[in-house]
Amino acid sequence: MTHIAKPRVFHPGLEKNEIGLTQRDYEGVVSTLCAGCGHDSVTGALVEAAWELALPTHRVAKMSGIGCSSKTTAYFMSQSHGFNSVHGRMPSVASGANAANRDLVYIGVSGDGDSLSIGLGQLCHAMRRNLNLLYLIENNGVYGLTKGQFSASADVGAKSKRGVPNEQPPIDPVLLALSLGATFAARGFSGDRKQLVPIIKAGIRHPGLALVDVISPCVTFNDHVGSTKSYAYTRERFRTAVEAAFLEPKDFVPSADEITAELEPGGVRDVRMHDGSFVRFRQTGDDYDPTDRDGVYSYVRERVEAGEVPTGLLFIDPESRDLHEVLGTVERPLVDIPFTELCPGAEALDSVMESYR
Amino acid sequence: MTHIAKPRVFHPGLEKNEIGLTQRDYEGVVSTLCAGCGHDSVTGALVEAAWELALPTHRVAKMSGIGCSSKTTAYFMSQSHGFNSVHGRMPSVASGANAANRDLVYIGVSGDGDSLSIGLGQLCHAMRRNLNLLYLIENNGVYGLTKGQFSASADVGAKSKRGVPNEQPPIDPVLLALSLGATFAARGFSGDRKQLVPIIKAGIRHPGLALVDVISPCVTFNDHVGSTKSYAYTRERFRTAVEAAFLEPKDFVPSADEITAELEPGGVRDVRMHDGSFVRFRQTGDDYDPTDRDGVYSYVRERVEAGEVPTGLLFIDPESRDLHEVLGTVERPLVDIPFTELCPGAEALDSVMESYR
Amino acid sequence: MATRANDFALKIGTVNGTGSASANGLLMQSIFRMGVPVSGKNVFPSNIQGLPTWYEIRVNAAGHVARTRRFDLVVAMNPETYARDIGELATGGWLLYDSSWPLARELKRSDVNFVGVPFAEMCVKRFKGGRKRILMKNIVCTGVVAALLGIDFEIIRTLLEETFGEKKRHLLEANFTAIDLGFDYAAQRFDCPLPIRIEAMEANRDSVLIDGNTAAALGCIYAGATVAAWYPITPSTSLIEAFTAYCHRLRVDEASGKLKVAIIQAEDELASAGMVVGAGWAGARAFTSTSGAGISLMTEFIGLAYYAEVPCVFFDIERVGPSTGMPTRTQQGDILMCAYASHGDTKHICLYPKDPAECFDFAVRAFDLAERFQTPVFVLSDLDIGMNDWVIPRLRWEDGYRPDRGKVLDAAALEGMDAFYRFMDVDGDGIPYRTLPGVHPKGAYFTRGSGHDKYGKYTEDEEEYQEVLDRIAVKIDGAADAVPAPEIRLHPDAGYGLVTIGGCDGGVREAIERFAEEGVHFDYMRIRGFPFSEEVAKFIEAREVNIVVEQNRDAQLLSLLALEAGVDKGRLVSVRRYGGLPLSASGVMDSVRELLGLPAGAAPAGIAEDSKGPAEETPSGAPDSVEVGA
Amino acid sequence: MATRANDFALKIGTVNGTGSASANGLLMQSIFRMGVPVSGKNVFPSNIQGLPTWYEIRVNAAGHVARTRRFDLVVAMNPETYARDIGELATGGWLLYDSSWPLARELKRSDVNFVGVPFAEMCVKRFKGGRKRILMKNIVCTGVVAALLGIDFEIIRTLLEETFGEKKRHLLEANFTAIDLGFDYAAQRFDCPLPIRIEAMEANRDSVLIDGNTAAALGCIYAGATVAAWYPITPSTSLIEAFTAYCHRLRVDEASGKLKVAIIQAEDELASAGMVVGAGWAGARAFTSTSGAGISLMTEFIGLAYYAEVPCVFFDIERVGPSTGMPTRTQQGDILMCAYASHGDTKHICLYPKDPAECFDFAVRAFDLAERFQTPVFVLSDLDIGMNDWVIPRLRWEDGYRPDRGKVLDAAALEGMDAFYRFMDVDGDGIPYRTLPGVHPKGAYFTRGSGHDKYGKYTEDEEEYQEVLDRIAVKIDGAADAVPAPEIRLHPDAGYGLVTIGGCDGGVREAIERFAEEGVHFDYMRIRGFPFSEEVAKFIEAREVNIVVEQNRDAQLLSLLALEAGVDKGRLVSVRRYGGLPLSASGVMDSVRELLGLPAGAAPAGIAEDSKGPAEETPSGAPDSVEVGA
Ligand SMILES: Cc1ncc(C[n+]2csc(CCOP(=O)(O)OP(=O)(O)O)c2C)c(N)n1
Ligand SMILES: Cc1ncc(C[n+]2csc(CCOP(=O)(O)OP(=O)(O)O)c2C)c(N)n1
Ligand code: SF4
Ligand code: SF4
Ligand SMILES: [Mg+2]
Ligand SMILES: [Mg+2]
Repeated sequence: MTHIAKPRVFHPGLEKNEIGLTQRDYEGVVSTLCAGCGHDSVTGALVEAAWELALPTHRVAKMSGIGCSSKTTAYFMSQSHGFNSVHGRMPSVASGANAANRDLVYIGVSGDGDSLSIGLGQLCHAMRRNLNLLYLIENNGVYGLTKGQFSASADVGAKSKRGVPNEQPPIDPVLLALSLGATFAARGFSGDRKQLVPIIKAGIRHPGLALVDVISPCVTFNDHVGSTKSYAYTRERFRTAVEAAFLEPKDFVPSADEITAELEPGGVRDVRMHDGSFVRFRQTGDDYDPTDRDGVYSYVRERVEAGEVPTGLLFIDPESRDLHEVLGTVERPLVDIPFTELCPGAEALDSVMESYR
Repeated sequence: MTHIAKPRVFHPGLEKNEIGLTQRDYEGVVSTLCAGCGHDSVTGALVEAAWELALPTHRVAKMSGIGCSSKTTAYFMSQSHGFNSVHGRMPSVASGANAANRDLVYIGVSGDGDSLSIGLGQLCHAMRRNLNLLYLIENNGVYGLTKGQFSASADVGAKSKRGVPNEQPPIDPVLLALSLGATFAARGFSGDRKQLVPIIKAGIRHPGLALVDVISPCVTFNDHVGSTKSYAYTRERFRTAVEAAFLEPKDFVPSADEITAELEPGGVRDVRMHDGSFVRFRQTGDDYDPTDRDGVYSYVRERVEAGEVPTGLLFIDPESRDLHEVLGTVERPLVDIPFTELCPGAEALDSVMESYR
Repeated sequence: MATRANDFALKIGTVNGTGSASANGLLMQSIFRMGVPVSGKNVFPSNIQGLPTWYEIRVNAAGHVARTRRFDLVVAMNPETYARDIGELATGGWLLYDSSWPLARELKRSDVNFVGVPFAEMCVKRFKGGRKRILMKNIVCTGVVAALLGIDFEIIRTLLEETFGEKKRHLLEANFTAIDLGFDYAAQRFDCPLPIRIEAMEANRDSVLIDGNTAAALGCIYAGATVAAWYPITPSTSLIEAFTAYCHRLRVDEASGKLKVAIIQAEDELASAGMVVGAGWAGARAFTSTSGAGISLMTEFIGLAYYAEVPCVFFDIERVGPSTGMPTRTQQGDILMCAYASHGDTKHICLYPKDPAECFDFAVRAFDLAERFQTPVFVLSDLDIGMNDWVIPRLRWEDGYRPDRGKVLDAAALEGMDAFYRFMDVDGDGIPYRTLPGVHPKGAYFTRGSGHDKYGKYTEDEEEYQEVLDRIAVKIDGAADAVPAPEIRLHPDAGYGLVTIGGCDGGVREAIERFAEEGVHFDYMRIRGFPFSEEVAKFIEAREVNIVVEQNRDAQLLSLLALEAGVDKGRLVSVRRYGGLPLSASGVMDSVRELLGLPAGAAPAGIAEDSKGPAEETPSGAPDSVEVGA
Repeated sequence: MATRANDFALKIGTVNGTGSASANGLLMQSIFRMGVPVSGKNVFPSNIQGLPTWYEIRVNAAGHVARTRRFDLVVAMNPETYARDIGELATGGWLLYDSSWPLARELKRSDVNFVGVPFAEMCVKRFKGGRKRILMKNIVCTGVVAALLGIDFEIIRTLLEETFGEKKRHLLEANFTAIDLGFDYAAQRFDCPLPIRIEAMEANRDSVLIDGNTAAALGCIYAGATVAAWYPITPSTSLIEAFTAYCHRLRVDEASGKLKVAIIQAEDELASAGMVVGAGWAGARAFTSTSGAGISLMTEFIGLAYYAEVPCVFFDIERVGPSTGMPTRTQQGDILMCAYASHGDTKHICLYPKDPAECFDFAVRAFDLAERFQTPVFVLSDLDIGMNDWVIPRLRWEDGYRPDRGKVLDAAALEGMDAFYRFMDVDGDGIPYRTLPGVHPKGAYFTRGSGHDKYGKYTEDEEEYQEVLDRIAVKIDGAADAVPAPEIRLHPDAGYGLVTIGGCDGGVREAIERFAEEGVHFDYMRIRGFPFSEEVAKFIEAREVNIVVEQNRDAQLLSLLALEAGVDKGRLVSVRRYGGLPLSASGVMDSVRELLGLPAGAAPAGIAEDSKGPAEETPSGAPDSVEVGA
């Protein structure tokens, strides 16, 4: 995480987004991760997605725990506040920040060790709370920063670099999310930015916790033969369950297929998000309903049992209600409410005191 | 948990088990729980099961966390060691004890707050580790000991005593167990000892973590109209997915229906346990395969969605391999290995030192 | 026995979960309404129903609130504890018991008066249904006690009306019946009132009867706290419950009917700590309320907040430790832990309220200090302060108050700067400037618990690292003059200093007064905040002997003073009471006598006390008679 | 410059993840094999690949192992840090750099010698493939250094053969080629060896070169530990890795090929703590290894183990705090936390090893103490001790050793008893008797972290509770004479005491020797265990001025001494170094000089040092020349 400011050479060619920012404006300090680390590609996808969504940089809060993956919040959007907290506890820190200021865009980046080992409890409860947060797990099956021990996402039979096989059943974040009632669950691959970017965009717009499990190989400790989280293995077993495109309200044109209730291959289905944007799902061959929680669960289980890596924006609940709706807090961010509106004043206290006489 | 020794009046009539003990010998100090608390019934079922299995009392270790439910380990088997540890951390304490002495029978009792709120991470990882432990969750949907706040198992829409509805999706320990690869998952009801006792017996004999979720109403804080964990509600929605009987090797007679691959209502299926005992499953109308993880998951989800409380010995993996098999530890309990067999001795150290020259 | 108005103690022994709590409250409040200084201590078990529980009421015209260890009137409603209850009766005192059944011979004591009332019988005759009979028995009893103590009957009736009102008419009726039943029974059979009695005063005209957790909750609301994250744990839970209840009354947005606060019941204490850290970082005034075990679990996060300089407030409502300890007993066992919580070099601002009034006041100050010094602030209350009802001056609010947000740069300020550096000591006070997320691109910085330099950049360089860590030390030391100053009371002829903290105030000050009556005088200092100010050191250095009274085994306050006040440890001697019950003046006096080798003086009339107490600190030879009230 | 054999320091600056580690090890070991006392410090980043990393080697015939702050030879292989590396070169020293590219003008220094070798070019010519070239560059460099320092070339070749052997023949060949390449290049172009050189000695005949974590792991195996639970965290991970590796070699059951140990990688530190508590309760010798943040998370469990009296061992391999701090830097910042970890009144036995030899020894003692006193025991090592290679006397084992299981009742003993009470002080030493589950029905008892009396029954009674808690205090105090006694070295003319702890030993003792050469003498005491024994107090009380040297900001050892040794705090003065690098003698001397107002004396010939160091403790005026070696 050493801070090496990038030379901000002026590129006349660099394209600007609606608010006049170039992708450069969404970048961070130079990465100190290993050359080829999957995490750096995810960082790239985040930069692209944020730029395409034209997010005002200072309205974004980057949250993370501890790990190589968690370090990456320093490698994008230097103009945004970032909080690299403690190991496995990003969900609670993000919950508190979100409770205080619901208007920021929260981007949480974590690792499989950070989220599924030490942080499992917090992840589960954050999903139940459904706070409005993009929750990215850069999943490499190992603890990278501590030199490659198996994490809770290591598959049965997966071999460590020293050749020792893992025998404990893995935790699949997507299945976990589905069984705990999460409202958005997706899986991507650091090697497929084309698929990942729209998922990230939809996740940012989703009014609730958007869990995105990204297979992000650790080239140093878990990219060997025998690994089930290597580039080669993932590419080979990679399967797109359903394709998803993110459409801004303005770009949205109801598709012809829309009427077809039947979702044959190539069939399209648009799911409207609370802010008017849409996610357009396109069938890839499997008859797939991304809003059917149990159907998705069975599908993912089947594919995984078949030794595949099912990916895509796998599940979305269009009815998602976030933390604040459940808490019944005011629309306005709590941090924006002036003190005078928070303090009931002397008179009120006086009447309260009456009940203690 | 105040210790009020029970008057041990001699009852000539009290039946003795194989090792000559009466049920009295399996009892504990007088319960200090509220009159009518479901937990006391579970205690009763435990006493009955332990007596029927003729467990040598001093070979049993009772593990628990903190809560009304966790207190109950004091209310049975006074002649067994008990460890009432800290809130939500029983799984790790039990893991350590089990690692040290694999030959004891480990009975863990916890609550929904203890296991699903603060202790969720430890529960999940203990299931993945599959240590040989009967893990009973006395599930009442609230934190009883701290006066009735909702726990993570409270259902959506369930009303608190003050009438406030819960809006967070609940954690169903059975679904959680299935999705994390647990090898034994069951659900009972403190109000149905007939069903519970065989489940407990099978759970004790199961070579791995046997998760038993017992709906155990809190009469003081969660037994009102509007509660979804009350006696009334549970009785009404109670559904037996499949019946299970536990058979000692000696009592086992292959059933006629055994051949019938098809499991029609009343159909029987025997699952052999590692120690030669059997669990005999009898269909109750649903075509139900207790060894099909995904099938059971879908079944439970369906029934729950339908507003029912599916119960029974829902899932068992006959191939279960416990913690020690995975760790590759010797058969003999580590605590029984004499020091001389543990200490490599001076010579060995000398040769080790050679590699540091 | 000579009448002793408004100066006695009574104790009620019942079974928990039988509704005795409300009956006890009724008694307390009626005495309070009569304008007489009163204090109540609830001694309850860590269980929900069926175990022995006690309620102690002390009436003292002089306003002494400390617990007493002997009682003039004992109401024994729980046969299981008869023996123990009768044992705590002062010579010449009265025992009120349920005479539906004869009292066992061996329980009789010749030096006290037994007053039997057939409560059970009376209730069975008068009420239907087991539950109702159990509940009403307590009210009947209250009626009897009211008669015996000469409590204004109208006040009781009014209180009942206020509680049940029109909506619960039927309940009201039942209660009236029960109260009358008891009152009349006593009025007819005994010559009421007893020598110990209540006589109306005007002492409470400007007071309220309230518990510390409620007062603290109100403080949080008035301080403008908008995020509360918590996990249930006795005895801190009622703080959040009160906060929640009052937010639903005082923090509702008229227009939308929605809440101007976020209260999150977390899955555990690690999460609630993380939430307040996150909320504090985002700019909200955030707090959590817990007890010892919770702080232990929050230890890692506390270190993060300290090093990343995030404002947040932790209420530690102490209970008896270690570990789960005795959840329903009081202690001051977290003093050292809170001062230094977490690994590495850390030191935290702590406030030590003595009663509900200070709970309210310190709650507000805690948020100001947390934001001003950008660090976690601890408010150490305890079960006695937090859960018991105290008579305190009515809480008032100064509408002129504005929160001290500390050095927070707003958009305008940032706009005008070329560059902002988060951890730079611009003003030389060790306090850097802070920005909040979402305010301005120039304010963006990266917060981390890993090594960073004054610019906020990651570093592994020893000097860059030290520069920041040393500044933080300067910053925290600077809080010494900002925390509440010690309360100091001097006596011209004082030979020694008595130093104490928090809820020990009542017992220690009463002891001082009573010693004064024996001609022995003490100067008094009550520590109210940490880091310690100059005054603390001055007081101690000025006296050869400073007796430090506290409620823990290891003399934690004394240790903290020895370490941080820069005073000679030799001047500090320790008195500890840590059995879990609130401190009593006689307990303090026993120990102080022993320490200073003072003669066991006769207790002033009217205070029924004995010298029984924790073995290791009691002059074993002290004859039992000595302190028994005349 | 006069030759200076076996008394100099060199530093190698490279990029991590380039295989430099093995090259550095090769150099270290070859010097060690030449029988010359040597010490190495790995200064690496908290990152896996691509950042600057350094390896410092000190050769010192007299056996001084402390870190030096100036170097006679700097091998600068990382352009990114050239400036800094050159800056640390002592006057008259040598800079070895890669001359494939010209060295920037501004980097030149007139007072040092620049030695350029075109490493990159040479490797490109000789080797194929980027990765290979990068790896081999380090070996070529080692060859050059070997030549410059006159290292026995045969030894290097043997070492390479030992590492690669027949199986990795091809690698061996490559390494041979690379080594020769460098060696010959230097031999031909420079007049080797330089004045600073290695000359064979016999100092290491009975020594080994090993790190503290490995030694501690071996100690655990020899102590008979059978359960280890852990969660990865730098710098503690290698302890468990070594334990695992050696268990697979020394703890395998011949018959079954299975392990006589259970090593569990837990999901986090709360779990690993819970596991060792559970295992200790069940009767195993169990331990966990972690670093500061882990202890913070274990705080609640530590309190349970203390109060429920469960034996267990915690290794805290300290790193720089607070919070995540600097994970790859060393510090002694957890002294206070470990002594008092958890809420309520708690106090823990702590051991403070100074080097790998004591890591081995203390690991064994820790288990004996834990079982004898039935309580958690902490072994506080640190990153420098744990992860760096130290030359220590070969570890030996006394086969007569038998574990001290403490007061454990077996079946026979229980059979003969009428009743067993877990928490009774039978022998008056505060240590109760213990039983293990599964042994005998009579041994059954209920373990709890909630209030209990001496019989093990649940209680909320103040006296029953206190009786147990007070006994535990007696028990722990009793450990003062059982923990390792302080190491004390007296000098007849000593005017002051120097007190220190753990890894500070080397730096402080070297400072003492060097002061002695200036005619200033000190008595030395190194604390090795807590609670403190009588000796500790005696030493301090016997001296007006005791300078306490430690590696943390808040003088934690001094604080613990002031609180627990029963000494007058006025006799203790503090010297702290906490930037994260191992302590250097000159650092200590700077501060001591400043404290005592001693003149800046000329450093004895041969030790290249400067007086640069943490600002706040350095006499700013000290001329740079003063300490530069002649
Ligand atoms: C409380 C605590 N325990 C352990 C560590 C050490 N640690 C740092 S990162 C890490 C694991 C990171 O794994 P993962 O989250 O998968 O991230 P990756 O490096 O693989 O991207 C661990 C165990 C820590 N920093 N804090
Ligand atoms: C660390 C910690 N936090 C909080 C508590 C307070 N506490 C005791 S029991 C309990 C919840 C118990 O709920 P559950 O496990 O459902 O048991 P139940 O009483 O409902 O049977 C809590 C929060 C505690 N003892 N320790
Ligand atoms: S160690 Fe693995 S996860 Fe970490 S930066 Fe390197 S490749 Fe990425
Ligand atoms: S409070 Fe509820 S859970 Fe606890 S004992 Fe009473 S009924 Fe049972
Ligand atoms: Mg990972
Ligand atoms: Mg519960």
